[in-house]
Amino acid sequence: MSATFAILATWTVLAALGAMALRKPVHAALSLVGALMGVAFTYLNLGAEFITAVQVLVYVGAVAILIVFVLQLTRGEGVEGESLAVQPASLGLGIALLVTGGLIAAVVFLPDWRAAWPEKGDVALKRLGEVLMNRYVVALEAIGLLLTIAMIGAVLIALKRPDSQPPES
Amino acid sequence: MNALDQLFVNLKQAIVGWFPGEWRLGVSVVISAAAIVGVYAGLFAITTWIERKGLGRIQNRPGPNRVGPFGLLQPLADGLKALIKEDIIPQRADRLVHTLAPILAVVPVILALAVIPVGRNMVAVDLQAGLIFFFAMGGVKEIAVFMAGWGSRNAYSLLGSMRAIAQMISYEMPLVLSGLVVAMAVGSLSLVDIIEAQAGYYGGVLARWHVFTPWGLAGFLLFLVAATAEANRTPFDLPEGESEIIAGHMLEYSGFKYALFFLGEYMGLFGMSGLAITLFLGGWRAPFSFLEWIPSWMWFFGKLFAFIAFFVWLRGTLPRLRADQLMEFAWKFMLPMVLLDVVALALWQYTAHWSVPLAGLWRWVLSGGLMFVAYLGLARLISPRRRVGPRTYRFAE
Amino acid sequence: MIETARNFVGSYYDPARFPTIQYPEERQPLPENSRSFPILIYDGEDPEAGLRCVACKICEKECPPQCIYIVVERDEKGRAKRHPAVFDLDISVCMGCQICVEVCPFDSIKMDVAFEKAGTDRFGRMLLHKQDLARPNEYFHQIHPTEAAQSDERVGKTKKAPKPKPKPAADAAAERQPSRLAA
Amino acid sequence: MSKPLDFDAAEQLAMATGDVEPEQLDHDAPVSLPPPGPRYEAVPRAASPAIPEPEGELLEVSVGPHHPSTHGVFRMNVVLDGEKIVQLKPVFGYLHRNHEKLGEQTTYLGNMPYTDRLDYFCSLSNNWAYALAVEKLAGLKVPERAEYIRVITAELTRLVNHSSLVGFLLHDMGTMGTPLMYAFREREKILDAFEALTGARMMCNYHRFGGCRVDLPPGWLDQVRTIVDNFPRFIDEMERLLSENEVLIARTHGVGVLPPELAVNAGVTGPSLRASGINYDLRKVDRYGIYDRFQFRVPLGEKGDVYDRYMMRILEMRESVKILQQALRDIPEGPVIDPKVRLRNFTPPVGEAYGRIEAPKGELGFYLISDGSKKPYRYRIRPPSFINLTVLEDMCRGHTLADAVIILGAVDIVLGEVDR
Repeated sequence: MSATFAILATWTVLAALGAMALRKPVHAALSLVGALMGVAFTYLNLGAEFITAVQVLVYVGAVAILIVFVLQLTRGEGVEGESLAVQPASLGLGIALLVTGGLIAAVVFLPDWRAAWPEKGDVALKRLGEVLMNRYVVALEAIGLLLTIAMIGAVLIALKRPDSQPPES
Repeated sequence: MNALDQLFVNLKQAIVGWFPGEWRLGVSVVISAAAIVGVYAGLFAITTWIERKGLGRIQNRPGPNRVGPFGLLQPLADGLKALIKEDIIPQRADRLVHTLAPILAVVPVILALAVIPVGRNMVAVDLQAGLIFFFAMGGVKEIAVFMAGWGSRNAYSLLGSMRAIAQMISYEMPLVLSGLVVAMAVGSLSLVDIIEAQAGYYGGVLARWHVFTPWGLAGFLLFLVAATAEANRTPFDLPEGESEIIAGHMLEYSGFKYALFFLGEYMGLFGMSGLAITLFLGGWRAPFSFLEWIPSWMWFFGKLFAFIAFFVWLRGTLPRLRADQLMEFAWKFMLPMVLLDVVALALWQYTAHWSVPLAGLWRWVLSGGLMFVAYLGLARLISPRRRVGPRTYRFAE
Repeated sequence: MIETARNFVGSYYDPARFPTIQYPEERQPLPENSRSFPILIYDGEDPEAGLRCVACKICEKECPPQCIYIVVERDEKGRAKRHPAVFDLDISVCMGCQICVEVCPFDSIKMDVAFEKAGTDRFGRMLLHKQDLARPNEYFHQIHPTEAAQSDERVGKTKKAPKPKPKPAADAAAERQPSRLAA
Repeated sequence: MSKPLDFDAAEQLAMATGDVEPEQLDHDAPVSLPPPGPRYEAVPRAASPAIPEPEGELLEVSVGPHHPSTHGVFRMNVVLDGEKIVQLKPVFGYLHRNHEKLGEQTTYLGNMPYTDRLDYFCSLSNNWAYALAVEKLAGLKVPERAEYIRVITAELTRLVNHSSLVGFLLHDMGTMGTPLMYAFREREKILDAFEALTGARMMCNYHRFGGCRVDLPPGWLDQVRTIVDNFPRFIDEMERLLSENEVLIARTHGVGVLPPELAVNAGVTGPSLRASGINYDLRKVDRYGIYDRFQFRVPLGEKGDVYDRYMMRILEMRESVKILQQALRDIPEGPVIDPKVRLRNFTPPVGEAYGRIEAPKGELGFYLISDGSKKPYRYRIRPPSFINLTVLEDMCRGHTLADAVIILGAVDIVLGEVDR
């Protein structure tokens, strides 16, 4: 474990805790952005430049913005002053333990997890593309289709208002 | 010639060489970072001078001419003024968010500037995914804008930041896609590779820049428009549209924080211009083979200054669009055009090995014609003139 | 775009496209009719004795924003002298409309052309007394030569000769023919 | 869009004000009197229309009084549904300085410099309107040369006002002040001429009852001739820069439409009214001064939107240049003021009078009642900007806040006149 990783990990964990504990929704959302950035820089530390960039682009640039937008447009007054942590606490703790256990199990029971470690450099990006476009192409397309359907659905929901045209003349 | 070209590279290596082995990596990083911050901050100062002088001349005014010869020290005076000005934080503002926002507006932009090659062997970090990294850092700026707007607790600020974010997201789409067209053509996301791909000359004279291909020309123009919007420049400067929402998300800022926002904006402009140069205008490469003796970094900065002058000119001329027209333009014109540009590139690549007579011409007609027809159709579709038709005025005697 | 470029280039060689004057160093010559704030004209050397003003208070009455304040000087017996004891003009109130000049039958109050009156004191500096307002006739000739010549002619008609103590007679004639109307 | 209205609307308006004979109006066609009674139904407008069921939350924003685009200290309380305006309430009076009451405490002459400060862009037109009212009251005749000078100064004022307005309007659209600077460049030349003539650049205080204050200084006519001859070049430049500009067209076409019926009912005058297609120009209707001697046309708009209002200004500037060229050609020698008019102790006979002119912003009228004393008994102004402003909400509703800014800009208000 290098010093860089220690700093990044501390940062990420602290930011994630902040996202749970902070009282104002916007603060929590910004804290989440911090956590996502921490994860992104961890990827960079591991040499996965492309994943870093995509993490920032998608999660910080799009998802986080979406969250703050929603918070802003709905004003977020309903939940102000409350912690966003899952209630009751035991349920949240259970979920957290389950996820952690699953991760540990995956690492421990993977036949040779060191073999799955990518070599540094060019391979990361090139191989990623090859794998996505050959072996997992059906899955990729399915996900794309799913997202498109979701988007069309969202548009349809938003289009409910009939008189949304600006008054011409 | 080569010595001058590699002047800064050699200088850096010499300095790094003075240090013991285990220090060298760190020193190299520090020098590169300092160079980026220093050079672009200096460029920012010069640009404010160029902008004020240029706007002044466009408007038949002399522009700054009191501080120093030709007013050249004006940026210094401005900076000093920004430093000693009172830093006001509104009472009900969220202090932490309010203070962090201007910092966050500058840092990602500087990070993004790090991946742009400014000369032969002159790039701070050559990332494999440099292009995507650049766009990702541009995305972080939106958070800064939101923080500024929300943290100020001002209706205008919030409105302004919402507008700014909506605009940035809408124009990020065509921006990224037009960048990716180049990445597709080159087959790499590294900006150094992209410049490498533009080496060589047509007929030994004209450089093989992407802008000299039909898809590249269309992509360049689309990229330029999207970059104008992304950098909040007229006619897309709505986020700070002073006649409507005064200064948008920067309304409650004063003193040095305000200056930081400006630094961020201008650095964003340099980043966008630099990327446009890298993707379409051959980066630091000379346009003609007989001009190659000029050092590469001079070419890069020369092109950058040309871009700055263009943006100043644009700012002095055009009124700004309305928010909904802006969105309409992004989604109804820019996005389809960029998607069609991908098709145009595909046609261009597919016909690369044709062996019919006049193959070059046919490729141009096919690929360029597609873009041109699309442009005509879409431009007619969104043109305001189509909706109202020409006006005739009657005169009463 | 072309139009702005034309202006950009034009501003370097075409003076019609570059009207800026570097103000404190260069000044545009003021046209003769230019006006700023009122001044009081005196003949001769002594600003007190040569003052043309006879404290008739016409300007005080006619002044639209009422910025003029006049107290008539009185001798020991309390009779009014033809001279103002106090002539105050608040140039923070004055709007430079020139009506006092038009109505003055004695060609005493005239318009200055000096406009750089900025000061740091809001009240004291802006209230001008007659010492501040008095200007010699030569100054008037300097700033408004044509008008001063006409005015001299009229003053010469009403006064036989410029005396140290002005005794303007026949005000009635002057009143019937107010100064500016003859111009 | 209903059919555009024609001259009879103007007739109706003129007769409603009651001081113009119908014969005077129709100068070409045979006189055909309109049927009695107003042809335009006075449509009552709800003072504050019911706010439609809001989609989301309504946002109330107070634009002004310290907002860069409200052209002075003016406030618009805007209720926004998203970006769309559902209600707009203009709030003014920040610049109120008791002008009318002050006028009743001041002599007839003493009011003249105050009229400069009404619409401080067009002090010479204001002077003329007031002088016209007093001349009607006292039955004064104006010498020939003075009439020409009045036309020249008023039309120059119109050039100043319209060119600056176009600049300000474009500035509201965010052009970094480039057209504004060009407009000011030309305005500066005209103001120089004003200074040479009247002694002041903006607060001219030049017209007097029965003429003008002083005669033209030597060389002044040549100076004005040069300005006027060079002015079309500036208008051409403006048009090349703006009228075909795609962004300008996008911003102004179909924005802030003022229907002709509403314009007439609300008493809108000036270029805003003509942009709605109604032929009503006091220079043609009243033929005050010597306007019947000049050949000029009145441009009429088609749609009544901001673009038309902008184009009205451009076209009117061209017509003004024509009038100026004729006036400069024909100006005779002679006195500039009726020597019998007393300057001090000016007491018009008992009576009342309404003098009005076509000011650059619309019909500017002064209504005076004299009780035979030195001061007017009643002094009332009909300010064009104020009355044109009353339709602001109707024009803005349904548009965005950014549109409201340019609609306000195209109304062409000067707060000195609105608040008085």
